[in-house]
Amino acid sequence: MLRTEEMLLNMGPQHPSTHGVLRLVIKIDGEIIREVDPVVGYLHRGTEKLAEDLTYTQIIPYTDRLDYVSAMTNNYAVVHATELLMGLEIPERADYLRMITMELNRVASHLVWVGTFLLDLGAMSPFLYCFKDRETILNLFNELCGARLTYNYMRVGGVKWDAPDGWLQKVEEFVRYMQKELNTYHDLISGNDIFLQRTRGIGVYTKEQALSYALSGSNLRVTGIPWDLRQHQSYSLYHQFQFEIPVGEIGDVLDKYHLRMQEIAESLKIVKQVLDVIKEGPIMGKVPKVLRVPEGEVYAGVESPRGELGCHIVSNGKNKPWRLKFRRPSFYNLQILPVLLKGENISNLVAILGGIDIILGEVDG
Amino acid sequence: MSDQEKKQERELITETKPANAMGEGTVKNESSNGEQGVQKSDAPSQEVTGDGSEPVSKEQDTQMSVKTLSGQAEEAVTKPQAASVPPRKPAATPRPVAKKPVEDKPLEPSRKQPWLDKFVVKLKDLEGSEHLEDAFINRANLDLPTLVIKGEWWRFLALHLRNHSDCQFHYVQNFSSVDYETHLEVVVHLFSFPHKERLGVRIKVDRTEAKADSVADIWDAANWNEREAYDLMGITFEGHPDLRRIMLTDQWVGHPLRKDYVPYDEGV
Amino acid sequence: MFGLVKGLGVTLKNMTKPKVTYNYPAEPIPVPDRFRGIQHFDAEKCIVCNQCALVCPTDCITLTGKRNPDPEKKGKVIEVYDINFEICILCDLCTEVCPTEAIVMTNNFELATYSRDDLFKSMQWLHDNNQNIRQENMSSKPPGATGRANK
Amino acid sequence: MDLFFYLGPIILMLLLLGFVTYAILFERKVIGWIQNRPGPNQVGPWGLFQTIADVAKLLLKEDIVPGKADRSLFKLAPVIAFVPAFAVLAVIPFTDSWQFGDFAVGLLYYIAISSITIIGILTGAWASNNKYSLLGGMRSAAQMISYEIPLVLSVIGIVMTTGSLDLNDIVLAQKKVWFIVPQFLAFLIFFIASLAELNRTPFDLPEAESELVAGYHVEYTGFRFAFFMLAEYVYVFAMASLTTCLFLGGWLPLFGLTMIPGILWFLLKFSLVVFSLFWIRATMPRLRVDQLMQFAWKVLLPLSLLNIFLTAIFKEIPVLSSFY
Repeated sequence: MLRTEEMLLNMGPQHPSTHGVLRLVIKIDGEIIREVDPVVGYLHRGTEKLAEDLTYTQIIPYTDRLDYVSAMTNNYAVVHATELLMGLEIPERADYLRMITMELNRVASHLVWVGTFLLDLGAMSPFLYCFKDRETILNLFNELCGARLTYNYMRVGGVKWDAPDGWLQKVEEFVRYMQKELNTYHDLISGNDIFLQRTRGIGVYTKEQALSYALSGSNLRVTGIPWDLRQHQSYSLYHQFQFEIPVGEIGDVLDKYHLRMQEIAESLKIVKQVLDVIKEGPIMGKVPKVLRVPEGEVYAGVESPRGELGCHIVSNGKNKPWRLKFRRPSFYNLQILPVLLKGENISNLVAILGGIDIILGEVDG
Repeated sequence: MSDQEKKQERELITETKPANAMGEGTVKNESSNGEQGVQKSDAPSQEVTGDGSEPVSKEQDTQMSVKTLSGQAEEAVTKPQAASVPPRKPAATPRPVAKKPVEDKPLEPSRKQPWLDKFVVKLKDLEGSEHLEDAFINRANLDLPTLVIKGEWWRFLALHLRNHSDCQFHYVQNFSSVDYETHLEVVVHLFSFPHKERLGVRIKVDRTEAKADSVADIWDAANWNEREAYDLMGITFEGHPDLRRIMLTDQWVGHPLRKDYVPYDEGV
Repeated sequence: MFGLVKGLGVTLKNMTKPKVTYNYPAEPIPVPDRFRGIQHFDAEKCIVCNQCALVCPTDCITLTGKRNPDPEKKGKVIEVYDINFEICILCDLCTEVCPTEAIVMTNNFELATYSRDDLFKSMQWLHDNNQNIRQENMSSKPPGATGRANK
Repeated sequence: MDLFFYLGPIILMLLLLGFVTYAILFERKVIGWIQNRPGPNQVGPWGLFQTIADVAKLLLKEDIVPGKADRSLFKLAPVIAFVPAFAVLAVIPFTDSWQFGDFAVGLLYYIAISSITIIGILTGAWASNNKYSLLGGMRSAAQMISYEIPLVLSVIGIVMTTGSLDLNDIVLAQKKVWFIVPQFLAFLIFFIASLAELNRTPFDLPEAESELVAGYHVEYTGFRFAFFMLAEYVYVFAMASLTTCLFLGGWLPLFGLTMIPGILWFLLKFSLVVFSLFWIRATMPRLRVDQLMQFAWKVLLPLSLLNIFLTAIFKEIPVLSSFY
């Protein structure tokens, strides 16, 4: 009998596939993982503490930096919670613009996911193709609000910029292009046997586990629970539009891939529908110059590409929040990782971790 | 989840829409919670101590939160408008009344009020039963039913909320903690998939000796969140399997989200 | 197996597609008008209302004013106006609140230097940064203003 | 003749360095084109000096030996990895006259010598005293030993047909038809197994940058790292040459176009093989360790045995026997 020994391997904080500065302390026996302890916090910037000293408008640029691949949704989460607390009326056009940007951002975010996930699995080109298409979205955002990543686009009561001339047409062109382009992705990735082999049947968890770990977004839907805040807590004007909530069957990483691809398609569908009904109008509601939010407490969740992005605001009637807490979906979703990784090997670790889709800026707040 | 349940979920869509409209439409919300939390935290706790000594049968009436209602839970359900009482009244601190003149007409009772009243009654039937400090509807937050729980009962109630067939709050939507300067509060937003109900739970925690029971074994999601609350807010969760700092380094001094936090300076 | 061949087909087809990369820095990168670049500051327009410094989320703006040297005129004139680009996040809020458009965004974004000290930009430097000034500043009025019609 | 005997290898070495330089550039260019970008284009016209700049950088870098590493083995490993890669080139017939060691067991020599590389990799992985490199080394050893078997077995069909292990004879036996046609199954197996032997995508598990950071050479820098890279690309060169000789008819012209010199034909076919290596690298994700091993033992090995079996049968069938 050969004497074997478990060894401790520090994966990260600098590692190509931990998507940032996540550190996984893994105990491995050969390549088989016995125990995982995720160490987070390397990117902790204390956004919640900073927010206590910032006015509601000033918080918005900080939210850009939480989940930096879908900053629009972050903008919206804090703006939405503030508006709820203030009881503000949002002009229709502003809401539509918000929805267009959020859905485009979801597409962009999922594209990043598909790309980096395939990169984790060792395929290079899909990554570049995804970024190429994402680039179009970023350029659209750049035209709209002057930045490619940190948009700072939404304001309490509306949005900062109206769509520039011809912007909506460009969005429509992109939607049409992207709907076709999705087939290319399926040709390239979905049928690839190696990809299927790598992702099929790994990282499976039950509905009960998913609920207990409070997973959200695709990570919850993949278990077959059709839970989407866009429909079920119906913020913004999502109830006006038709879209499906794709759910998974088995709940493995392959399901997550298909689910997110479908979500891209659904998001494009929403954008298309919004483009059909969007009308001229004001983009800012009646908002006092100095935002004083009435005393109270509010928790509002929105469906970010990664799951339920919530914002818990406690206000004491001043122009700054007394306490602001983000429910950061990546943080919740990452918690299940040690359970999923027990007994897997290192290659699967990369695939499973990639499947969860974390953004370290969001995990660490 | 069965198909039937899925359907129920779909139904929820229609259910929540009006709520959304209301949340934005009505000009808010007395939001006694904030006030009570920030300024009036002493009062409830005093009354709480009174409650403990009351006979069990009377407890419901003497509970601070339901006191004004004095057993009107049923009434509130049957004739809310006729009473022309602000719906929050049952749970109210005096503040909403003070705000009343501002409003042209009294607010309609929240659609969640009947549900909450029933729910509270059921909770009170549990053994011990002095666990609730307050129960009200947070109108600003899309009529979120909110319970204020005494710290020592948190674990007991958490188990109940998680497991009892009437509750089944399997899902932690949010796990937050707030420093009200007079006391700390752990705020948990729960969601029940079978019943499609949201519930806000607030647990009061003493500030100097910040301790609360851990619920990490009840909801797995609470594990890291409790670590985060411990790290940043300095609440010790007793019974937590692995209570370490999560965001900051292990050598960090102090808990940054406390309002009186001053960065530790080695030179000083 | 067929899937693999299909994938190879996709990559082969992409070989002939046009290249999408920019030849930066050999060719300047085209940015839209709304692009948030380094601010341009016009001292004459400034009324020392301090709003930009107040709204700045990172406190990177330092400004002081002095009494107007012309005794007949009221108000203050700007004396010192610095932006620390080590911490400026180009969030656009300062230009949003400025009532006189004294501070506006430009489309310049190249800030790289060999020393951090160089990132501390003085009023003069900001004033001289007057190329590619953003045209569309008025639509960024503070909350409350109704939106510009979309033509 | 004597002069050639001594100078030849040096010339070959220089040619090889030239090949490696431009193979790397070519690879980056191809992958660039596939990914809608131009690839390296800053150093020199069309990026021609990119690799030279890279190599210069590597050579100028500090030579770091990790403190806890086994110093002598650490220094020895790149050499062990490189020498066999270069030595196998001796038997490759580039044309009918261009061959350094023409001996009767050329194929056997190639396969025997090439196996030594694994010792170099394993030594380097072990000596680095790094967990990632150790894992990479373990993977590498398992993989290269496993895939050697189907690789060799797939060639047996050809050996049976030609009745010789001499690569010259094998090339000449393809005058009528290239072995890729009658031995297509063997070609597939050989190609896949050679991908695995070369540690190239989709079998690049030993390096697997997204899992093991850089695998066995994670601790190597500068000059020694360059040696590993060199060994890798020399192997690409050798393997592509071998594939050309075994299945694509070596220097033999196509369609009787004999006015084009044999060396050009060889280069053409050889480039085709190299291109497909790069092409596959740009497309495929990476296999998993257990799948990799299963694939070798459960798919490739039975298939290659089947191939031998079929070849033996076809040899006896009158119509087909002319091909076998």
